[in-house]
Amino acid sequence: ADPLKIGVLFPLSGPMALIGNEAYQAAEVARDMINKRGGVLGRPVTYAVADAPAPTAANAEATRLIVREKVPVIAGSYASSLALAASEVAEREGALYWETIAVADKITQRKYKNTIRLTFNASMMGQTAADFAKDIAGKLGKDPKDLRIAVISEDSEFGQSVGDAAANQTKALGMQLVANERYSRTVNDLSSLVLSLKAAKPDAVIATSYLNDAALFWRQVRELDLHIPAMIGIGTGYALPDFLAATGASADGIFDVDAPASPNVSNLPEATQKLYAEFIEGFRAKEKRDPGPLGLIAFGGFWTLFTDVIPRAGSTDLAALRKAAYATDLPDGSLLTGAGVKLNQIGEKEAGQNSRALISVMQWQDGKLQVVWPQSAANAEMRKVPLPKWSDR
Amino acid sequence: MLEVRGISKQFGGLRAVNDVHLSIGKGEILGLIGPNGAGKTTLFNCIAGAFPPTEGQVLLEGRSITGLKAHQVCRAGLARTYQIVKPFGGLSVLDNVVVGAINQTHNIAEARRIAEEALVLTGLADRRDMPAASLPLPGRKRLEISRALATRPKVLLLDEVMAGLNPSEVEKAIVLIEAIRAHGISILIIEHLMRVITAVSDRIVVMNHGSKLAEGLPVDVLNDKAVIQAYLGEDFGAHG
Amino acid sequence: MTLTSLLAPYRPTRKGLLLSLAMVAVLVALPLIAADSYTLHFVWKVLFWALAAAAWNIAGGYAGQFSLGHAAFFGLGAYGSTLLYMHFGLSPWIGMFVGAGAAVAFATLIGALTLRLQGPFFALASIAFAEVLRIAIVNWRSFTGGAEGLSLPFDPSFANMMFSDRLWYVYIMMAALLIVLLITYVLERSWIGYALAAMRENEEAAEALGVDTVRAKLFSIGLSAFLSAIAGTLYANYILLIEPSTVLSIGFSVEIALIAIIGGMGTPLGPVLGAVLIVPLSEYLRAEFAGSLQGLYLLVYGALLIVMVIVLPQGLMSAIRAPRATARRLRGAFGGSTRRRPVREESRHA
Amino acid sequence: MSAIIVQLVVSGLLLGGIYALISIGLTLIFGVSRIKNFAHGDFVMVGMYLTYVLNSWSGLDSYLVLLIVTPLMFLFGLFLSWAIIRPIQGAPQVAQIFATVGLGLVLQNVTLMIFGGDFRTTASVFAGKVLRIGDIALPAPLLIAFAVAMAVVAVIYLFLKTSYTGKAMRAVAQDRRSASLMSIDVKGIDLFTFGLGTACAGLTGALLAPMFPVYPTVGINLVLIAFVVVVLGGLGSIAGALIGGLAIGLIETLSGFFIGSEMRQMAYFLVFLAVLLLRPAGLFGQRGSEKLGA
Amino acid sequence: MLTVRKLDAFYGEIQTLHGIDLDVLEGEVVSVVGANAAGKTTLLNAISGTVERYGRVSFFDQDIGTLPPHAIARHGLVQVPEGRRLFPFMTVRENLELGAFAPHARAHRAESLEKVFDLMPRLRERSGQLAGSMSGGEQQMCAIGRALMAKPRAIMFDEPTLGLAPIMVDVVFKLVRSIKETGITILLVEQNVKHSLAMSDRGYVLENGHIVLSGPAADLLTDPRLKEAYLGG
Ligand SMILES: Nc1ncnc2c1ncn2[C@@H]1O[C@H](COP(=O)(O)OP(=O)(O)OP(=O)(O)O)[C@@H](O)[C@H]1O
Ligand SMILES: Nc1ncnc2c1ncn2[C@@H]1O[C@H](COP(=O)(O)OP(=O)(O)OP(=O)(O)O)[C@@H](O)[C@H]1O
Ligand SMILES: [Mg+2]
Ligand SMILES: [Mg+2]
Repeated sequence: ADPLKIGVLFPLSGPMALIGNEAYQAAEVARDMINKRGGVLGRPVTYAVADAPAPTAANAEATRLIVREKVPVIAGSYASSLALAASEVAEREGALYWETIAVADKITQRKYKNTIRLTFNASMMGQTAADFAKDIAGKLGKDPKDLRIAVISEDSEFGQSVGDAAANQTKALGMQLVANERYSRTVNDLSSLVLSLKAAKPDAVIATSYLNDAALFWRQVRELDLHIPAMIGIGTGYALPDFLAATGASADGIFDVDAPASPNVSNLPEATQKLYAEFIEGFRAKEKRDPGPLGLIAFGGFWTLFTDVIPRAGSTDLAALRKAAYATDLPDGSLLTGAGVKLNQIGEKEAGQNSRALISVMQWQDGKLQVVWPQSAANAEMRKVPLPKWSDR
Repeated sequence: MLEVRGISKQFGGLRAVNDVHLSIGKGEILGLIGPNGAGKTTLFNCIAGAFPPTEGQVLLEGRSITGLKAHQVCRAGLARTYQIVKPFGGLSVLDNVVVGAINQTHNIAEARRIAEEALVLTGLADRRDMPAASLPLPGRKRLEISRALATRPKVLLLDEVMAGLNPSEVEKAIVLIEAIRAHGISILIIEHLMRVITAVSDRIVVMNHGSKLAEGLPVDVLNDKAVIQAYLGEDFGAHG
Repeated sequence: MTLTSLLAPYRPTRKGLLLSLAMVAVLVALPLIAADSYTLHFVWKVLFWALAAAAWNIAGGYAGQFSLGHAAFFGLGAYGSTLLYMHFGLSPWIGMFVGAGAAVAFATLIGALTLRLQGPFFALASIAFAEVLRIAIVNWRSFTGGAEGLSLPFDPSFANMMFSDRLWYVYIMMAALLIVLLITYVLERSWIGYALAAMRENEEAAEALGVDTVRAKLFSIGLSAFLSAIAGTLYANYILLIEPSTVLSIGFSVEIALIAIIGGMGTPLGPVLGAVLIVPLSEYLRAEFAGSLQGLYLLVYGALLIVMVIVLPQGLMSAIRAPRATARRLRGAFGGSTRRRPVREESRHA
Repeated sequence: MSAIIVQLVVSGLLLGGIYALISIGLTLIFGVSRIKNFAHGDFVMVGMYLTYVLNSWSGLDSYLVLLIVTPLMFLFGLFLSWAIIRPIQGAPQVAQIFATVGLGLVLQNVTLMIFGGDFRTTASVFAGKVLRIGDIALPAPLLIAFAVAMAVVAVIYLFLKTSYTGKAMRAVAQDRRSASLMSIDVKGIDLFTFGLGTACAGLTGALLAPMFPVYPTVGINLVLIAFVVVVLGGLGSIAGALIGGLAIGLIETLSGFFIGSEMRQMAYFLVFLAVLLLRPAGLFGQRGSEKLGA
Repeated sequence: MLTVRKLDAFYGEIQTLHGIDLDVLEGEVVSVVGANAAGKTTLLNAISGTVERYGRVSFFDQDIGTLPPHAIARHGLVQVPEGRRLFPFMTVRENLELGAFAPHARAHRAESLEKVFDLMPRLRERSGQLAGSMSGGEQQMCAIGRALMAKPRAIMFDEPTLGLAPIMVDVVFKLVRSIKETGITILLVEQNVKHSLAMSDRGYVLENGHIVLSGPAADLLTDPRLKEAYLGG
């Protein structure tokens, strides 16, 4: 049968290439797995790949994929600015835009019909972090209303929206917001920020960071002897193995709010467990390492598309695809992360947003990132709450 | 035409020009000489607005032009050349001169005509299409004159425009200066070649250490003891 | 004879005029022939970069104000019209000029504060100004949308400067480019062109010849900023997404200047030539190498840049204007002999 | 509070030492050969990767590896100078800028192809060590980098002032043709200067590696600061690079604390602009050199 | 000792020198005269190697026609360039020391410096001053001193009196004469034709990049063609 061509758009070069490539590799594994099962609609899946390091390129590449490569679906993209640009083209040119990773709230707030997002959005992450802080107030020996929370974020679009959501939720939950700072992710030093926090004496710090600034922050926290009873990171910065490599044992006990990197597989349905094993194996065979959390999320998105949405649509006609997409109903635990899929319907708030996206809180424990919250997804007990003082380590 | 009243210029601790008075009548040529570093070029710069004088006044046709910006001075009718020549290297010789002429008219054809006239006068007409960067030094000096002339000045300040000319070229240049004067332009000329100074100057001012050392008719000044000692040297005349 | 005679400065000929009209006609007809929207996007992109570079060229190429901060002007245009449209429903056709006005004001400020700076000092200062603006916009979230930027709701109508058919965008961009080119041509041949050239070559001498360099500088950077801002609005209404990390970035400024330089700065058609070369090249490289070895595309791009600068330091335009000299240069650059070898004499003593 | 302020100043100065270190090579090349090397940050990046690779292969501490990295980078600089800088020596300055931008792209993407985009961390016995004087913390790697910065400034300053080669470098900076007439091998000096500048970048990279994770585009963040430092201090001035670096470091930490972290960059750009307005040639620049430009 | 054969020189596209033949014998003073733009500076630069040139140049039997400028200077053939071209932001002493950059000269640096200071006491007074801040005449002295520091076997002067006050012109000519007396060979380009030919052994006349006349200086001084063209009647 003639192949079924899917558009795949990621930042494969430029400053976002690191994670862009990770996601793309996961997508390749998904394609290979589905083709081994005989493809989709009996047709082997091939990718028309687009490298979009910036929004202008995303616009160009999305146009090329739809107009030239005639793909019915573009899946991607990791970075929100790329998702915004590419989905706009999909809306205009008539293709389904299938976002697997990007989190900017705005992506699903524009009332676009063709834009679907399987993952959570930035506000949900920020809110979750604050919810979690409130949840552990007791362990920190405080009443939630006395809990002193500091919110810091790098000033990219991701950091700003997550940070704002966390700060707002902190206030909404009646906790004390004692600091709310933004910084550029390209800083070479965060001592002034650490010292500001020292003056603010927070019980918990909610930090949205990219990688180098996450490592830098934590190094300087230690150097400047700032005691943070609960360190709640948000996003990839705190989750990548690179973070552990850069901070070593001092990372132990840090929380990270994100999609679960190593979900509690035993809690998942058996089919998902099998799929999980197959994916990990496939990824290891291809890349000689384990996938990160974004790899898991990306895979889930592609897999849903191949095994659920397109088969139900029965064709690659846009209307059929869209109809099938909006009708998706996968229970929690269907995706490798433990999440399910159920989209907000057209006309509802945030149409196209997956309401069953799952955010978890993980914790570094002995060099491994364990899911510790919510209880249903947890595969380890929370520990080191509060964190020991630096002088006691 | 031009009157300089008590100009001084201080650079940090150095008083490069000290209370100098000068005046030039219409069509007059005033020679300005003095040892290297006497402050001649600095005086020019003060007059032409490259920088403001520390003290003193400059009057052009009775109107004060003190402290005006260089381009305003130029438009007021006073043009200058640079001792360290500053050609627009990437432009052709003609275009260099057109820049001077656009002061007069914003019509390019007209400006080009003015420029070509100036080039004919200075003898650069046959090199009008060469890039200015490829002119040798004396050519660049004549280019300086051409550009200044194209601004149609009333007073022209010439700073060592004959340095590097051989004796027969000097003779031609003297003719050029006379021709410029014939257009009714007053000239203040700095030159170290005594042949030139004596030939063209109506009067001479000698500067030394920033101050005026002597002033008067060429014959008188050049036989002045102080001038000989400071500037000409005892065996001046052995070769000149 | 044909192209070169058209391009030779200060010599507008009837033939040249006819030729340029013919070229314009071809340009206008072209999008009609090849009408799929990817092609249109591609044409738009070439025109867009040509426009941005041509606007830069007026300050950077003609007046010697080598700015690496033009993203600021561009961004002011994009943000200005978009904010007015989103907050007050003002048509971008009008907002465009408000944004351009803001850009001119900013340019005047920059120009006035950097009057004494030249060369790399000016370039660095222009980067600093642009960065200050970027940081301000990133941090003024409530108004500017912060780092997330602004995303224009797609609501096609002429008044909104949004169109479902990309052909419109292409023609608008083409018109803007032709206007800028026309301005450049006229400017180059006018007394102002002479004043700018003189200032670029030697400021002090220009001043002494009656050129008001302060005004000339402010004029050139102001005009350049104005046109850059217009390009910004056109961009915003096409891409429908503006965010500081793209439209206000140093990378964007550098790319604009790069295109003008590769093509030949200080020449009217240089920026167009640069865009015609660079845009397809980068598009091709990206499409070709995407998904294979990551980084290969930018690697090749960087290497080509180096080679280009070594071989044609004055830009492509110089190659067209002086083809023989360039050919010799090329041969020289690739190791061939450029002229006959030094004379070798048989005996060492004369 | 006062302890915090002292700490801020100390941290600012230490950070400034790093900035100075990054800038020295740049100002050297800028001053002597008039090359504006926009790839300088990428040279630091290459130095960091070299340190990382040698460290992880040989297990030698990164502060020992430094002794290999620096001379290697010197050779690398010689090669680049010969292959890329020499051909563009006479080109218009804008063209030069873009050749080095291209060089930076090549370096970034070659490393991307070799190492991928991952963040790599270099091990060292000093990483994580902190010297504490009372409440004041002095992280060892920063302290070492600061000391090396001082030493490098002193050595290069004395070298330029007193050694014959150093004088020749200054001569080349002032009048290339005249220098060649004085028996000075101008092209050799260009080559050597570029090598030296690159070695400085390599040394910087080796000193940064134990502190900052390295990734292919890390240099982009460094080069802009380095240029700000160099222009602030004065084109070609080694002392200026030091003072400029320390000034920027201090401005960053103090403004970060008192105004807010998001305003750090804004603060130093504003100071930078203010200095340029008042002293167009920078703090220590030769008066009039801002007009030299080319 | 300096032999030039069939020397061509180019500035980009333009050929400026055409087949120049020229000889300077040891200990001689040879003048090159010619109109503006005749190519005199270009000739000296072609010999020094700072312009693109083709042809044979030998110096003390060494082929120097393809060497780079610094190598030529190291052979002891030194130029005092037109317009002096000192290192403006260095002191007089540093300028002089750089003159002795060549290895063979460096060894004798201290004694050369003494000699230069003895010859031009003004430089000793000003040894700590920045060269760019001195008057034209002083700068010219410094430039000459800088050349002497190289322990040259021959010096090429390019218009050493350009822009100097008459009193300084005398000083410079006296300097050139005293340098000649120390046995250093001199190739002199000077617009003060009478004066320079008067102190030369032989002369060449350059016109549009061609040698049109040459011979003993005394003959040239009286040659009617030269008189008409360059001596201004
Ligand atoms: N911008 C300046 N800053 C400091 N000092 C200066 C400046 N311009 C000139 N001078 C000094 O002022 C003095 C006078 O210089 P000026 O150039 O006016 O002399 P001059 O009479 O023109 O000499 P020459 O005949 O050699 O051209 C010199 O000592 C010079 O070094
Ligand atoms: N940098 C340059 N680029 C192009 N052409 C040049 C350059 N320098 C000199 N020329 C050309 O070479 C020719 C000879 O110039 P050169 O300077 O050798 O003359 P010269 O005899 O020394 O004259 P002068 O008496 O003016 O010093 C001139 O026609 C000049 O236009
Ligand atoms: Mg003077
Ligand atoms: Mg000459």
